[in-house]
Order: sequence, then structure tokens, then C-alpha cells
Amino acid sequence: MDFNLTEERAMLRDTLRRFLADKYSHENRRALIASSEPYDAEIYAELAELGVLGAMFREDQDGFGGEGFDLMVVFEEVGRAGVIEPVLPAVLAGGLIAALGNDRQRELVDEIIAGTHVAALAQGEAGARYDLNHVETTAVADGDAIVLNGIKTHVLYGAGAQTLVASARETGAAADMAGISLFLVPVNTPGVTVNGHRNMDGIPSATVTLDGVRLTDAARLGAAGEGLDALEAAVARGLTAICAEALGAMEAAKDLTISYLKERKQFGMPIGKFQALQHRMADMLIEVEQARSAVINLAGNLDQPRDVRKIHASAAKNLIGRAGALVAEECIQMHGGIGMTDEYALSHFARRLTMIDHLFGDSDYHLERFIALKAG
Amino acid sequence: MDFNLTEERAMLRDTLRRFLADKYSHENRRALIASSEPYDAEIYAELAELGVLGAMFREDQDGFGGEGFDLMVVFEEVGRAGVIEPVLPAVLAGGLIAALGNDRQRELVDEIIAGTHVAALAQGEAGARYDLNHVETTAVADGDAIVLNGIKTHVLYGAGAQTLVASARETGAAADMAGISLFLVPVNTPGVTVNGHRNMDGIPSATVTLDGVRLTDAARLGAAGEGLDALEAAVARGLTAICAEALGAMEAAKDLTISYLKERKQFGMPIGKFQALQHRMADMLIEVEQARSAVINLAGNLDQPRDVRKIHASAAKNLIGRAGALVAEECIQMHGGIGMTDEYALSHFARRLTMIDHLFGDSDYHLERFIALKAG
Amino acid sequence: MDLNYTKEEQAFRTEVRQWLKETLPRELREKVRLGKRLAKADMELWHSLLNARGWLAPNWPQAYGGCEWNAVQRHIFEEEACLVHAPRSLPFGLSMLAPVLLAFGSEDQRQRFLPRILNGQHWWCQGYSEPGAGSDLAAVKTRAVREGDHYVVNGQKTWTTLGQHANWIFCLVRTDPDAKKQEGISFLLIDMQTPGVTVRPIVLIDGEPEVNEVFFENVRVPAENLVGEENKGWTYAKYLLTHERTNIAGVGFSNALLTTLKHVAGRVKSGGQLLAENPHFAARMAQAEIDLMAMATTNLRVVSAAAKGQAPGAESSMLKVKGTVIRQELTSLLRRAMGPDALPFQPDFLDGGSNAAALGPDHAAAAAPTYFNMRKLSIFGGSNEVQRTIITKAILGL
Amino acid sequence: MDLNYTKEEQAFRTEVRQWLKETLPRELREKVRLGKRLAKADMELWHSLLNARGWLAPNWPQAYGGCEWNAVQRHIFEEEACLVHAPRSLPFGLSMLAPVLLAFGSEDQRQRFLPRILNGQHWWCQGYSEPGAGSDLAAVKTRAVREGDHYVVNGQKTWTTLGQHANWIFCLVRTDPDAKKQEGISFLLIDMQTPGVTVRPIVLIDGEPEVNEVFFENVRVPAENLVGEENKGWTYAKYLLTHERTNIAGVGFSNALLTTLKHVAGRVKSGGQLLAENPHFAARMAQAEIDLMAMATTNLRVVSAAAKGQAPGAESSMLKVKGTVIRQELTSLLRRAMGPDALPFQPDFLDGGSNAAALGPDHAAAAAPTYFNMRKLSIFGGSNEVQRTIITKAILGL
Repeated sequence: MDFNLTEERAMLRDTLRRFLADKYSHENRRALIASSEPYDAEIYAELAELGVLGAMFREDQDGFGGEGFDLMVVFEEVGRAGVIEPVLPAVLAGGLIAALGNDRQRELVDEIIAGTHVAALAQGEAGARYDLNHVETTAVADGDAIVLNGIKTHVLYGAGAQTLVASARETGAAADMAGISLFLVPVNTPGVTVNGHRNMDGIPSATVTLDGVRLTDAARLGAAGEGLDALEAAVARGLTAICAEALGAMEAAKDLTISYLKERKQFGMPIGKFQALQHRMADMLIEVEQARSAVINLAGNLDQPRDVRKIHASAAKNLIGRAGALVAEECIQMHGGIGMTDEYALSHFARRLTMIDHLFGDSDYHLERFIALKAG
Repeated sequence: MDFNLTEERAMLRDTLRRFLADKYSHENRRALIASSEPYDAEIYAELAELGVLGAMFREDQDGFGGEGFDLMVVFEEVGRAGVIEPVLPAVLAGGLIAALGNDRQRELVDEIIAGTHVAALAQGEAGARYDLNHVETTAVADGDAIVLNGIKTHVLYGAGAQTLVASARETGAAADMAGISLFLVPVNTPGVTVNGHRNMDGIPSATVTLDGVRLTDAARLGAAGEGLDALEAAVARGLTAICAEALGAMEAAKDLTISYLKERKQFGMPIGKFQALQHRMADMLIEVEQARSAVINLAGNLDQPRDVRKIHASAAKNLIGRAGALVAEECIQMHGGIGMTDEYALSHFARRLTMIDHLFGDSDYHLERFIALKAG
Repeated sequence: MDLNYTKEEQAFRTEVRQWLKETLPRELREKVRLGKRLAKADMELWHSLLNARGWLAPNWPQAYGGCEWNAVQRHIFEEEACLVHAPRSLPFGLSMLAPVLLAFGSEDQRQRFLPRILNGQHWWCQGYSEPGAGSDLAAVKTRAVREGDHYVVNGQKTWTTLGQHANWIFCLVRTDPDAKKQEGISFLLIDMQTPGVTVRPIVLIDGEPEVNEVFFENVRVPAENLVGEENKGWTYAKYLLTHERTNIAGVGFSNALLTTLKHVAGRVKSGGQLLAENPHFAARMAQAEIDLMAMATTNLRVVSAAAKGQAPGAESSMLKVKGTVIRQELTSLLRRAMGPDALPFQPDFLDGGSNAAALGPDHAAAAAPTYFNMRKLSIFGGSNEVQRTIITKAILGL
Repeated sequence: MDLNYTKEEQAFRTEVRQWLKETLPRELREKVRLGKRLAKADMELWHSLLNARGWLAPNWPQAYGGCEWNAVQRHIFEEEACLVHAPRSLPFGLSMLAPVLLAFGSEDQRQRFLPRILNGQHWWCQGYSEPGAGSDLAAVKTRAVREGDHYVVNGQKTWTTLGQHANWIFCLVRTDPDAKKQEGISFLLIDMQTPGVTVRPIVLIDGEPEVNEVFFENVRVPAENLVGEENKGWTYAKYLLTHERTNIAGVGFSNALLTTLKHVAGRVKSGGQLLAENPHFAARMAQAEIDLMAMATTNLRVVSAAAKGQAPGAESSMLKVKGTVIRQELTSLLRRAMGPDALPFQPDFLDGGSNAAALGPDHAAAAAPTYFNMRKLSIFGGSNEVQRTIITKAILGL
């Protein structure tokens, strides 16, 4: 048992933290979010250069990491600094391409690691809520071609991506587990329309319409109709990433609040001297430690058998959802009005923490999944 | 709209409160609970004389009250003083006899009002949990006789009662809604065995075995097989009583804690000066007001149509269950060790509050019932 | 004890309901229902409709064009208005400034300002808080120095709600810098068109500039705009803060939110099941509903005592805290109900002036912004921490 | 980062598990499983079994008959013992007094007392708290006056756990009444058979006399029973309080409780449905389990740091608070799971020495008493309020 980071991971973390502290100020981020650019391409290239993207992949995938703890280390810093550049797509779509792709398809992984290509996962649909198996988008053979029709919603980083990894149904009904395939869809394929927007937390997203999109067999990622398992595994890795990101955001929000409690005076003394706030802060600190442990449990069990992995994924996402809401709400409350302003970094962390609960299953969804897994 | 008590009720409350403050000290109650007597017959007679039992019945039932607010006024004082004498049976079994009884059967009501007779409701069974319709005790005709067989559990005040109002099934399966009758069973009928015990909160209770108990038709209360509706209505009145009792216990626990916070010094000042305790006390006070409102809502809607009554009964019992746990746990915690001792009255109120949650459906049971009623 | 309304109160309720049905414009109702932001014109329209009926100032004396409703009547009006998603009328002139003028202003001031609040000529905002002061309102630093028949004002106010639309501001200013904290403060009315007044919007966590900073640089204010006596402003400010708190529980708003929440939960599906039938979600909704049912009665108990002339004490603080907790919980549930559809930020749709279409189902666009915006409930108007201290002080007396 | 145990640790776990399987008497296991109170003889039996294996004193040096286990080994032992419902060994002599003697006692004292803790000749109890002092331990009033080669002790201790079974007590006594609060306190060992010592049991909310008052009236204690230096007792007391807190989270106990809870929920029915399948109840159990999974890792993080020699700081307080919250929640769930069967008070059944039958299903009799008893967790050993203050002081430094 060892809860210390390896030297390599500690070095990556330190380098990344220094870089972000230097380059990623709240003002820069606000300006970026107010702009029409989905993210800062320059920063993204620098992140690639630092090895952040390479750390998302195993050595046999041309990376130098790829384990749960690699994701944890990187995304804790992503969360701490509030990075909105597309690192998550490397885990989700990138991870699927690396896991399922043939040699030609896997060339994209090298481009992703180099920071020259963004592939976004398009799994969401209206009415699917958080269920990966709810796929109404169809993939129908037409001669040599496969034709995709449907609308994919909440495609994170869909605006700014060059390629989509889209789930589509080859057989079966909307909620069947079987019959789902994954396809590599270049966004410039005729019939693809990407309507970008920004989420509440500044992350770029998109609604993607697939209107008679004609692909060949070569676009299919993995075996026909058997995409769900790999999709679920990739999302488990994505959950590790966003849980660690939430942990980083909690740490940042907590640090801001600790400073504020020390500095801010009211009724003649630092508000941190008020015992009611002290005790609530103590409870919050405990939950942040709990959140860290939950992320460690998930990261350390990512390669365990499917059910073990899922139990830890659901446990972590549930706990992170609750702790994240507590931290966001309590930090704002302890700050008072200033904590609600867009100018102050706390509001960014609060929005991010809140929106992470709406990604890939909220705390209720994962509580139910946890119960089902434990019963089953 | 008027939230003030009528003069009569205010007078009853004041008289009762004075009487109990005078006679019902914590020391007396402890001695009584440690004794083998289920309750203090003398106090009980005096309560009858004060009109406490008469207030449980309407004028046409030979009482002078019987409305929800009469129950509320009396039981708030019962709870405040921690009375363990059998007032609740007058509402439950007494209420059923008054509602369903023929002229001869209703003579018992006069004896109950006079404090010379205790009739206990025997509705519980092993495996029934909180469901009134789960009745496995059988009532089978045998010539002119009706023969009862079964075991009734958690018969409140069963030890010390002269008569039982027992539910038994004439037709149907264990959980059917129809087929349940109510019978007046004198405890000295051959085949009746009453095994008394005390509950955690000092209230006397019993397990009653009915082994070939032979009754006549005259023992049946109301129509054959149609007892459930009246039982449910009586239990709604019982819920009003115990919710008000819980409110009184909360008030008492709260008052003890307020005094303690003022008097008790630690680290050189009254512990009530510690802001963390102040704010928790404030949240507790709010919940006690909420509890009072919930009881008012139930008491004021007791005679409304069945579904409205049930909605308020479940809302009140749910809220009282939560508030009661909060008050019991927080008051003990704010007291520290002394709050856990049997010698100090708080422990009695904490036990009573906790055990009330286990009577006639706990907060979870009533939350589910509330949901079902609102959906249905 | 009687939970029923009198016949007169029931008739009043019917009258209000009928009027709302006939008068509230459908577009306005839809904006409120969907949580869109109201444009200035929307709010002005609603005020003018209320004014035309004579119902704009529920608590003013009839002599000044008010309704003189008692607490129960006001409660009924608010309940009915919330139920049909009517906008709330703006409190700054109507129920914050006006009571102060009625109690402490000169008759000249009443004649000059009250009619203009009713006819919409003046849009008031509040200049109380200052940077770094927060709930400690007495720490006023904005200076007003008497020069002849004017005060010259310098300083800064903040958290001024909807100040961007206002043309008048009532301010706490320090007129005696040597006096002790609560003394030396005056209550001054300032025309925002006066040179030297600048308004800077503050964008909040929901992306909207709901509040503002207001800067004063050598602003010359006629001395006749002083309310009451110089250096007595703290008395008036406290009066304002304790006055008009019958709707502090926000029962009407919470009822409307609960209605919306049930509407959504009856349409949104999770795992093939309606959210309303999902036991976990249903339990949370029911819990909130049960708490709200009790709080509605707690509120009526206070309202009913107030209608009989009893002044609410710590009860107001209790209603503030519990009302906040319930309302915030309901906005949190509504956000969660939307699932991933709560993610997109849709300022164009939310803008009351636009007709942009929304991503996702009804209520999705406003769910997260409303949740974030409502965090303010436990901060402003005396934070919940301040309220808890008030409650305990009243009981413990320590 | 590596969540796996080493091969040595895994082998140790196997060894412990095997030994428990072979050694723990079935009746003892059933008593613990059903939450019955252990008789004095039960506890003595368990100590003697552990002692026979050489495992009674996990943290003592081998030279004194201890195991010298590191924090991870101790954690493994506790986890395995809880899993099979072994009793906990009594901490008063083993992990409260002994570390103080090892650090500050004389070699004579070690030789005299440590072996008797192991062989069961001495049953120790703790004389720290006094009436009216609570968490403010330094407010010691019990006086010890030196007279020749004895101290004469007068005063009263309270909350002395299982003092009714003990024959020795370690006490904080005031030897210098003029010194400041924390100074002038000494650490004294007192034979409870000495004339003038009286023990009065205190019945607690669960109906059991788990704690006691201990009175001292002119009790003559040989001066050789003073530990360390006179007037330095507060230093030793603090050492005792900060020492040996690796099991402060109570993960093992909570795991055992969760097992029992699932067992019950898989047998008890509510409305025809197993409680384990009731969505509300299942959600609460799952929430507690998820929290416990995380806390187990938080605990291991601290344990693992401790095994590497890092001293835990505020982490101990965090584990105390969260561990308490989880354990109390589990006892609350177990009580609720029993429904009406939690009502009866069954002291005869719960008495470890009796064979009385219980009303209701397995675990029903102990459910409410255990819930009530466990309220103590957040009060003793430094209340959770004190722990929260420690946590924030460490972070805020205010």
C-alpha cells in the first residue's frame, strides 16, 4: 500500500501546476470564455508539449501513462486551474480510438497526443439523459456505405473538434444494450452540422446533426453492434478524469475560502474567527478528503473487473456530486456577495463543480447504479 | 383564520400543565418506570378528573371535545411532562368504540372517560410492520361463537388494560384490505394471555396471545369484515395525538437545552456563547416551529375527506419524525455526557421522541405514503 | 384554532384571481414561468397594470394611493400572483423607500416622490451596502458634506439590484465622520442623472448583471433630499429593514417553483421512467413539499399575528432561513431534474427582450442560472448566519 | 500510488483470520453480533485468548510482551477482528496507560504494571473527567496532598467507563492548587481497593450502567504510584490523548455494522417488500456504504503515513468526526430497520450473563439501545465540536 505519487507523476504534476499558475489566470480564462474561440489553441499546444495528452495513453498506445493515477494527477490540476482546453476528449474519444482502433485509425492517437487533432465523443441524445445505451441515431447499410441519421446532443468539445466518435444503432430498439456501434466521423463529412454553444461552466459543447452522413465500413471503430462495452469503459475513464477535476476545483475553492476567512474582516474581526463558520469549514475539509479518497479508489480500480470498476465509478461520482455541491454552496455562502460575482474565480469553480454533476450521471443516477450493482 | 386557542382549550391546557408540573417530576416518573406498575393509577384517575379523557371525545359521545385541536392541546402537555399514563388508548381503542359501538358497547366509553377502564388497541402483528391491513389473526365462526386465534404484538398499554380492541381477519389473505373485523376482547376471556413489557421510553406494552378465544357476535365492533376504514381513521387520530406529544417533548427538550446553554460554563464562558452551538440551536428552533405547524395542519384537517386527512397525517408524521430525531440528537450533543444519563430528564424525552418514530409508521413509511397519495 | 379563511378573505381571493386571469399578459406570464429575465419594459408594464387597478402599493395608506391591505390580504394577493406566474413588483420604491418616507419623510417629500413611484416616473434602487461592509451595514464610508443648500457626496455603493434601470437611489451616507459607527449616518435621496453618478454592472454567477456598483464623485444633492434629520439615518435604515417582512418566507415563490418542478418531473424520463415515479427523486420532492406545507402554516401564523397588530420578532428570521433553504432546495431539484439539458448556457433565450429558441425542453435553459442566482437568498437581506444569531440571541439572551 | 497490500501484509491477514476462526468462541461471537452486553468474564476470556497468542498488546515493544505491530498491521488485525464480531479488547490498560508508562514511567512501574495488564490481574479504568469539566480536561479539581511517602486524595471523577469492573484507576489529580490551570496536575495510579474509594454506576440512556462516578475520600496512595514528575501530569495526559488514534475512524466497527444492517435488510419486510429492495432504505444504506468506502481509504492514507513515521495532525480529528457520523448513521439505520420491533426494552436478553429469549427478530433487541449508546461517540474522546475547532485551527491558524 502506497499513497505517494511515483517520481514521474509528481514531476508531471509539479510542472503542470507551475505552468498553469503562470499562464492560466482567472482574467485570461474569463476573456477566453467571453471570446468566440472554443478554447485557447496555443495553451492547448503547450499542454501537449508538457506531455499532458501523452499521459492519457499507455506506452503501447504511444503514450507514457494511461493508468487511473495518471488521469487523476493531470485532472486534479486541470480542475485546480479551471482549464477549459480539450484534455477530456483525449480520454473519451481518444481512449476509444486507442482501445478499438485498427492501425490506420490509431494514427489519430498520435495526432491527439501531439495536440494537433481533437476527437470528441458524441454519445448523448435527447431523451437519453445519462444512459449510454439509449441510442436512436441509426446506422444503416446502403450498398458499400453506412448512412448515419440522428441528432447527438451535449457533444463536449464538439465545437473545435476535427473528428467525432459517434454512437449509432445498427440493430435493435432505442434502449437495447446490443446493436450499438461507434463510428469515426470527420466533422467535414457532408451531412454533419455542428452547432456550438458554451456550457454554464464555459466548456465548449455542441449539438451535432447527422443527416444522411455516408461513411464506409472503415469508419467503424471496433466490431459492429458491440460498441457499448467499450463506450462504458471509456466513460469510466472519463468519470475518473472529471472526478479528479472536481477534486481540483474543490481544492481551489477551498483555498480561496480559507484565504478569504483569514483576510476578510466583519464586525471587527476576521470572519474566520466566527465559530459557526469554522465548524462548517471543518465539515467541508472532511468532505474534500473524502472526495480525494473516492477518486483514489476509482483510479486504483479502473483496471479491475467490470463490476468492481463500475462500483467504484458510481461510488466516486455519487460522493463527488454531493461533496461538490457542498463545497460550491458553502464556499459561496462563506464569501457572501463577492462569491457570486463572475469577476471572482470562485464562481467559476462553483459552476464547474455543479456542471460536473450533470455529466455522465449525477449523484442520484450513480447512487441507483451502485445499489443495482451491489444487489446484482 | 385564527391560531389562538379557544378559552376552554386554553384553560384545559393551563390546568393540565400546572397539574403535571406539580405532580409529574422526573424523579417520580423514573421511580414509576422502575416499578412493576404499568402506570400510576392515582395520577390516571386525577387526569380523568381534570377532564383530560373527556376531551378526547365529542359531546355526542359523552365527552366535551374530540376535535383535532383538543387532542393537540392535551398531548402537547402529555409530551412536555413525559406522562406514561394511558391517555392514548382513549383515542385509539376508545375512539373506535365511540365511533363503531352499539349502545351497550358504548357504555365502555363512559367508563374510559371516568378513568375507571382502559381499553387497548391490539392491531400489531409480527411481520405487519406498520401496515394495518396485514392481519393474520383469524376470527372464525363456530356455531354461535366466533373464535379468535393469533398473536398481537406491540399492544400499547396492553398490560394494564381491561379490554382489548383487536383486529382479526374473517375472510381473505394476510394483506387484503377487506375481511378485517374489530372485536372487543375482555382480557379475562379464556385463551387470552397478556405478556407485558416496557418499551424503551417507559411506556407499557404487551404481546397478546389469542388462543381459541371464544366470543359472541356481540363482541364485534361495527360491521363484519369492514373494520379497516375505521381503524385507519382512529390511527389518524392517534397520529395527531403522538405528533402533538412529540411536539411537547421537543419543547421540553429544547427548554432544558436552552437553560443548559445559559448555565453551563466551559473554557471560561457559558457554552451558549459559542456561535457554532448558537447556529445549530437556531436551526433546531426553526424545526420545532415547523413541527408545530405540521401538527396544526393535521389537527385542523382531521375531519376533512379521507385523502386530505391522510396527506396531512403522513406529512406531519414524516416531519415530526425528522424534527424529533434532530431535536433528540442535537439536544444530547449540546449537553454532552450529562444528556446521556438516565437521571437527567432529557434522556427520557430523547427516548420518547425516538420511539414515537416507531409507532404507526416512521418517517420513511409516511414519506412513501405521502408520495402515493399525491400521485394517486 | 381555525385554518379557514373568512368569507371576506375568500371573496378577496376570488377577485384577485379573476383580475389576474383577465389582466396578466400571456407573454409576460410565459417569461416568468420559464425563468426568463424580464426586460425593463416588462416590469414597467406590470407596474402600470397594477397601478391602473389601484393595487400597486398594497401597504400604503389609501390617502397616498395605496390599498391599506392587512397582512392576510397581502398574503392572499402574493399567493395568487405567484400561482399564475405573475412578475413580482419591484420593492425598492414601493416597500423599501415609501414606508420610510411615510414614517420619517416630510409631506413635501411624500407628495413629490410617492405619486412618481406609482406612475413609474421614478425607478428607485437601494444604496446601502458598500464594498467590504457586507452584512455590517453600519460601516458606511460614503461621505456627504454639507455645502450651502447642497450635500456633496463621494464614495461607492455596491450590490445595487437593478441599478442599471433606476433613475433614483436612496442612500445611507456618512454626514458626521467623527461620530460612533451607527451615528453620523444620514438617509439621502439622489437623482442618478446628477453629474458624478456612475453605474457599473456586476455580472453574477448566472451570467447576468443583476446588481451594480454605483460611484459618486462630487455629486451635488439638494439638501431638501435629506429624509428626516441629519445623522439619524441609521434609525430609518433599521426601520426599513424590519418593515415589510411578511413575504420574507417566499411561500408563493416556492409554491410556484414546486408546481414547475412537478410539471417537469411529470415529463422528463430517467432510465425509461418518469422522474416523478423515480423513488429517490420523488422522495426529495415530497420532502420539500412537506416542509413547504408546514412553512406555509408557520408563515400564516406570523401573518395572522401581524394582521392582529403583533410585531414579528425572531419569527421573521426563522421564516427567512427556512424559506431560503426550501426555495434553494427546489431550485436545486429543478436543475437536477433537467439532467444534461441543464448544461448549456443560453443567454440569448433567457434575455427577456429576445425571441431566441432554447436547447432542451421547457425550463431547461433557466434551471441552472436560477439555481445559481438563488444562492443570493441566503446572503442578502441579512445573511442566514446573521439571522441565526438574531434567533438565538432572542432566545438565549447571551 | 498502490492500493494493494504487500505479500507480507496479506500473509499476516491470513494468519489473523485463521487464528480468529480457530479461537473466537462461538458464544462470544454471537453476543457481539447481536449487540448483547459482555459480562466481565467474557472480556477476561477474550483478553486471555489474545494474551495466550501474544497478540494482546499490538503496540507495545516486544521486550514487554507486545507485538510491535506497525499501523498497517494493527489496521489489518482490527479489520479482521471486527469482521467476525470479535470483542474489542479494553483500551484502558493496553493503549491508554501503557504508552504513558512506557514513555514516562519508571522501569519499576513498567515491570510492576505491564505484566499484570497482560495477565488480567489488573483491570484499569480512567480517572480524567470531573463533574462540570466535560471536554475541558485541564479543569481538574481532585486534590492530592503529599503527606510523607503517600499522597492523600480527595475529590471525584466521572464518566469512568466500566469502572465497576476495575481494580486500578489512573487519575489526573491536582498537586499544586496555586499553579495555572494546566500546571500543577499530576498523574497518579490508584488501587481501587484502598479505603475511601467508592464507585457509583451511572445508568445511561440505553438503560445500562456503562460509566461510573468514582469518589475519593482521604485515599492514601503510595508516592511510588506517581508517574513521572509531580505537576507534569498534563504533559502525560496530552500524550495519552494524541497517542494511539489509528483506529479512531472505527472503520472495522462500521464495516461490521454495515454487514449486520444488510443482513437485517435482507430479511425484514416492509409492505411486502424486503427492506433491502425498498428504494428509500436502500439509498440510505448505499449512501452510508459509499461514505464508508471513502473513509476506509482516508483512514488507510493516515495509517500508511503513520506506518512511515509521519505523525497524524488534524487528520485524526477528521477521522474522528467522519467516523462518528458514519457509525451513528449506521446504528440509526439499524434501529429504523427494525420498525416496531425496536420498541421493547429487553434488559434481560441484552445482559451478557443471561439466556433470556428476545422479542422480535435477531438484532431487534439491541437496535435501539445501541443507537442510543452510540450517541456517546460524538461526545467522548474530545467532542466533535472540539475536533472541528482543532481542524479549523490547523488550517486557518486564527
